[in-house]
Amino acid sequence: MSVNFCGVELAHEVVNASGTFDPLAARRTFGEVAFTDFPFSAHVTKTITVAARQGNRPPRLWEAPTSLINSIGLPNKGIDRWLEEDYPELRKLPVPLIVNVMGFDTDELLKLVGVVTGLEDVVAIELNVSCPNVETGTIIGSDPDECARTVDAVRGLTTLPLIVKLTPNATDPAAVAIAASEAGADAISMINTLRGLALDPATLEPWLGGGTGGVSGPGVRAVALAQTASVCAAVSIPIIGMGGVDSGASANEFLAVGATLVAVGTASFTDPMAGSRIAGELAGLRQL
Amino acid sequence: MSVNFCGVELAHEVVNASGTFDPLAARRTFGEVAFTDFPFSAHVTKTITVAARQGNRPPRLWEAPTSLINSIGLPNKGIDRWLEEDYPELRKLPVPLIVNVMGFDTDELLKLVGVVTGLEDVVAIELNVSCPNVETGTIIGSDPDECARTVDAVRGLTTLPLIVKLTPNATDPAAVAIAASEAGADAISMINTLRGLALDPATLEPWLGGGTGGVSGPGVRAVALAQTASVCAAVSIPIIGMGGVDSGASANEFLAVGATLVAVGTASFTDPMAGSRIAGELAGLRQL
Amino acid sequence: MSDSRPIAPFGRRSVSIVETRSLGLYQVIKVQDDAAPLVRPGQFHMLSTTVGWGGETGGRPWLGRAISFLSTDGAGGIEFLVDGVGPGTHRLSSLKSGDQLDLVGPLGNGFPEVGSSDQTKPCLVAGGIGLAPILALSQRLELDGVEHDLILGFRNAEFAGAARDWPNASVSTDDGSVGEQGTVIAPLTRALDSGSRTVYACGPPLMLEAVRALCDETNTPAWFAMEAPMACGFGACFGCAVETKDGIVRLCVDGPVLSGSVLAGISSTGRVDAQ
Amino acid sequence: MSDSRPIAPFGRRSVSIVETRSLGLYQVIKVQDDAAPLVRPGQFHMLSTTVGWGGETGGRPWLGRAISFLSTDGAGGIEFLVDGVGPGTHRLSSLKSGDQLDLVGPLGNGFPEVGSSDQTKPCLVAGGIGLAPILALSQRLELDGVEHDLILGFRNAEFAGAARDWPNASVSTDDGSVGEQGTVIAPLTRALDSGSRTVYACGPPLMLEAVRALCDETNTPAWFAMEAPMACGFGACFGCAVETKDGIVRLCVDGPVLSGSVLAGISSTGRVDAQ
Ligand SMILES: Cc1cc2nc3c(=O)[nH]c(=O)nc-3n(C[C@H](O)[C@H](O)[C@H](O)COP(=O)(O)OP(=O)(O)OC[C@H]3O[C@@H](n4cnc5c(N)ncnc54)[C@H](O)[C@@H]3O)c2cc1C
Ligand SMILES: Cc1cc2nc3c(=O)[nH]c(=O)nc-3n(C[C@H](O)[C@H](O)[C@H](O)COP(=O)(O)OP(=O)(O)OC[C@H]3O[C@@H](n4cnc5c(N)ncnc54)[C@H](O)[C@@H]3O)c2cc1C
Ligand SMILES: Cc1cc2nc3c(=O)[nH]c(=O)nc-3n(C[C@H](O)[C@H](O)[C@H](O)COP(=O)(O)O)c2cc1C
Ligand SMILES: Cc1cc2nc3c(=O)[nH]c(=O)nc-3n(C[C@H](O)[C@H](O)[C@H](O)COP(=O)(O)O)c2cc1C
Ligand code: FES
Ligand code: FES
Repeated sequence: MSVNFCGVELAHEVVNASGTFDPLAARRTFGEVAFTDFPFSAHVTKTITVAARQGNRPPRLWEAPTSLINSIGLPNKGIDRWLEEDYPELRKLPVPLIVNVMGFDTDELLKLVGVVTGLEDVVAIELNVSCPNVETGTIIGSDPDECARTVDAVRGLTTLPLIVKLTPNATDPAAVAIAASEAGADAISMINTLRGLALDPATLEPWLGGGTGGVSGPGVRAVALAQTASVCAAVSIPIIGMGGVDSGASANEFLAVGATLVAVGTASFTDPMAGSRIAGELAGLRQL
Repeated sequence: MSVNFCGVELAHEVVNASGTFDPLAARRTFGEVAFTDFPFSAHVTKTITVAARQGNRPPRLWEAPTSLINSIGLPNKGIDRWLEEDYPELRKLPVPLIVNVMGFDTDELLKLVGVVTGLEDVVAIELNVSCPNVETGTIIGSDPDECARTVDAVRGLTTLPLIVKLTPNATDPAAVAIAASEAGADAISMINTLRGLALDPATLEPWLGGGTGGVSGPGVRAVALAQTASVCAAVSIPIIGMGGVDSGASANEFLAVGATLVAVGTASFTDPMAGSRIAGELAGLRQL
Repeated sequence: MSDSRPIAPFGRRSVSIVETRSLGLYQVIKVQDDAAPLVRPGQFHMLSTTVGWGGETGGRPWLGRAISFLSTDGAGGIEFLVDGVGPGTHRLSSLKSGDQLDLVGPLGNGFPEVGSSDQTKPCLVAGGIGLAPILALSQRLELDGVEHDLILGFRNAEFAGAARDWPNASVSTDDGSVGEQGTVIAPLTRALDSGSRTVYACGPPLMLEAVRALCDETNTPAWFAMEAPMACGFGACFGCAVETKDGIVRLCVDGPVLSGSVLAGISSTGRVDAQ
Repeated sequence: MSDSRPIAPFGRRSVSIVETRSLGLYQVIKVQDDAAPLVRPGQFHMLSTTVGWGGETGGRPWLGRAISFLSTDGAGGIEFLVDGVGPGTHRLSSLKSGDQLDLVGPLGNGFPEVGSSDQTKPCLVAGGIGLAPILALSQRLELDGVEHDLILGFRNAEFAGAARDWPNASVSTDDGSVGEQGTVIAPLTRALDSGSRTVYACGPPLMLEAVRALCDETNTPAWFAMEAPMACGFGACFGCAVETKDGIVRLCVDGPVLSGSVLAGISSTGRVDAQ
């Protein structure tokens, strides 16, 4: 069942979605087995930024029909403390690392990619382009030109595979994917969360500390699958498909429309071993 | 509880979403009471085109978690037979009519608006701009300039309120709404369905006859509410909010973010009187 | 349109399950529905459960499920026959006496009325779960004293258990374990050979198409109770489209019973057949 | 981090309900969980039901719900105390013996261990459903022979019914219908006045804040079992953020028990309090 992704051999097709599985916290809770039996064939880190971020004010979560709305706001230690405290531990995982980074401007992104590219056990870099361009205000991932410029800026810095993670809140994700691919991206991952709003039932004011949030889970799967299919049809680089995958059957749908890997996010929240279960179910489907 | 929408007094805030309630078919099934106790304060017709359309090949439906994916494909009799056969019957409804039209080019749209504007009991025209511009290929409703041109083309033809129905498959629905408003639209209705894909579990080929379909129902409500809130904040014309409304509480959320009316679509499928129930629940919430 | 179909109460109503039993591999659920005692064989209801609908597994079942009625006592007692093929029909099959069912209906046209003075003998043909509307029609004909053929086809003995209460039916099974071996086509051919018939059929698409082709060849008038995926059941969604010689029709309001004369052929109309 | 918390089995497991009963207006559900006999008071599990989760009404409840444990027999028999405030806790409250529960846990840090040689007397304070972890701690202290105060506050007599099995507790109710009238603050003040205490508290945010302020004023060490909306319970989602003097922490892994010394104040951390 092993699969080749951008030249890297992975044990199976199921990786975690960025920001939805923290191996270090899982080890505190479940012990060493969370490392030795790591449910995914690669670990994608939560988005790392240059400066440390506290994230958005609580509340950060809302449950919608078969979906979750979050406004986490990318809390993280910043690249320096991550390098010092987390990276040495994450290297002990039995699977390779994919490091997800986000820069609020090109300088930040250059710094992040520059640092990460030299790290052992890191097999790819995922660029979270859901941030706004501080100069133009556009969300980089929704605009083909912005996205191409971003990839172009860092392409020369690394020989590691560059994965561009697209936002679904775009008129034409395929156009963005084509632009990213032409600018030298090695892979696309998609979808990030759909923009959604939850109101406090008591006040009818926005519930989430961050105002709006991002919707994930089975409720977004049909949208994710449509966008993934259109991007797979538009570019020839490998795709990591995600959005609401909660079973081998739903993972298989992303593979069927052309994805090379599948990422599991929200499903891990209800079952910490969802990744292994889904990989197993996928293998089972193959045997039919 | 009566509400003023573009100068028209309606009995309550709940209308049907276009294409989700056919009063004539309902009368065949439920008898005259479907007319006398019509669940909505106005009837929005299914989209009417110039030429008759059969709609997409079956299958046309797929059930996803708390949502429906459809590829109906705008079947309708065409404007001439609609005028002759349906309009005289629909006038017997105890509520005013809002006629939803779509032209595949400007000439078609001019013809449709020109014909509809003269009709008695019609209080507004809704422009379904989810069609592609045949020259440029863009979906008109996702592009501010295209949308403005479309509104501009028909604005002079009618003094009836023009409602522009937006697609959610756009990077920035607020920008489209602003363009529509500046070009003379009197109201915005939103959201139409989110693009989604369903696969046949047996073959993993697209299940729907139309390839992809449109997602509706509670599963899209958070997305609809976020987009409606951003459009309400961006323009001063009235908004008809919709997308997954299935209760007075969820209708109230759309009103809370600034909508003037709420439309109910998919919820009518499970309960033909959902409109009355929701209007009643809304009125009840007011009394708390 | 001179449409004399029984009219449904407007809206969705809640009824109680008064009895359940298994019939072969199917489940019979009986409700007491005082609001709508009149139903015509071939009509259906959209059913959902008051509790436990909306998603045991990931939000499905969520929309109502179209289910024909199997029998009526004329006083609001209505039986449904359910084949558990997916989340909705499994949930319906698990209902117990006292549970609540939400329903909309009766819906659709139903079979055309058969007069006792009709010249041709009705010939009723069912395959698998197509049993329900056909047995409903048979029950009605018996009450009206109309003699008719009853031809039932099943996959095997287990499914054929559903025919146990109809000793006069001609039963066939694919594997020959009960009745004649083969499909319903052989007994139907014999019936058509023995005199003038009007055929009323319900079953899986493959069977219906074989029946349709045979009736077409032999100039036998035929009525087919068909299936399509349905979201609403009352003409609102345009989802249950079926192609006919006269164009696409909505099966829920223009059917589910269609005349063989308007059908060029019956393909799987969207539903992956579970049989 | 020298972290001696009891470790949870990796993944989600299914356990059987062996008993249910009501306690005041709450519901007690007892499971037999052979996989994880070790739990520490203040720890919690993420619970969902194997059947009927995923949406009786529109797809909710869907994620697991965080529930502290009320008692353990040390051999896998674990009791939970559930307050039915929304779709998830209502579903949990409706479970019957024999039903299946899915759980992940034990999760979180739990209360710090109290040694029998500790100098200060433990003073346990609970309001409303905050009862569960406090009674769990009281049970442990009794087993260990550690004398302690037990101060319980309720809205009214109906809720106070939950205290019936703890005759030695000092009970107060808002309306004075049972025990002392008023909040837990009066009995707590008396306890602090009578000697050196370490406070262990759980309850609604308003109560916790009053307890925190009092302990702060009186330099009393205090531990608070807190709540925040949780999606995962094991540090994966970063959703259960709580602001402390040391910055934002994840309540599920860094808590749910936090030291009063890191708390500047306790506001409703996202959950609309149903009490
Ligand atoms: C007029 C009419 C009368 C009927 N009468 C009866 C009856 O008396 N008794 C009876 O048992 N059944 C009857 N059926 C069939 C019954 O409605 C279906 O079996 C039922 O809807 C299946 O629902 P489910 O959730 O069990 O399974 P699913 O088929 O899984 O779900 C139902 C819907 O989900 C979608 N879907 C999901 N997976 C599939 C799949 N693999 N293949 C196809 N569609 C899928 C389709 O849109 C489908 O309509 C009737 C159907 C019609 C139209
Ligand atoms: C560590 C910990 C231990 C706990 N221990 C217990 C215990 O022992 N016993 C017990 O009964 N409870 C306990 N709780 C509280 C319990 O988890 C909540 O009451 C429960 O999650 C509510 O779920 P619900 O579906 O019943 O209601 P809801 O609150 O409706 O749904 C839960 C989630 O949906 C969202 N939500 C929807 N509507 C609202 C709303 N009006 N206000 C706030 N959020 C809303 C929130 O994200 C919330 O987390 C504990 C909580 C924590 C964090
Ligand atoms: C709580 C939460 C936190 C997330 N954090 C990140 C993040 O830090 N970086 C990122 O690129 N995506 C992040 N995502 C998006 C996921 O990686 C994924 O794209 C999305 O959730 C869809 O997959 P799912 O439906 O399987 O969850 C987050 C999602 C959730 C639910
Ligand atoms: C079956 C179906 C048919 C629809 N047909 C039309 C249509 O003809 N014209 C149109 O503008 N919108 C159409 N829509 C979109 C709805 O009007 C509405 O925008 C959408 O369904 C979201 O609302 P809901 O979640 O309440 O259904 C259709 C939706 C459905 C589900
Ligand atoms: S099922 Fe909706 S139109 Fe027939
Ligand atoms: S609940 Fe997910 S990190 Fe705490």
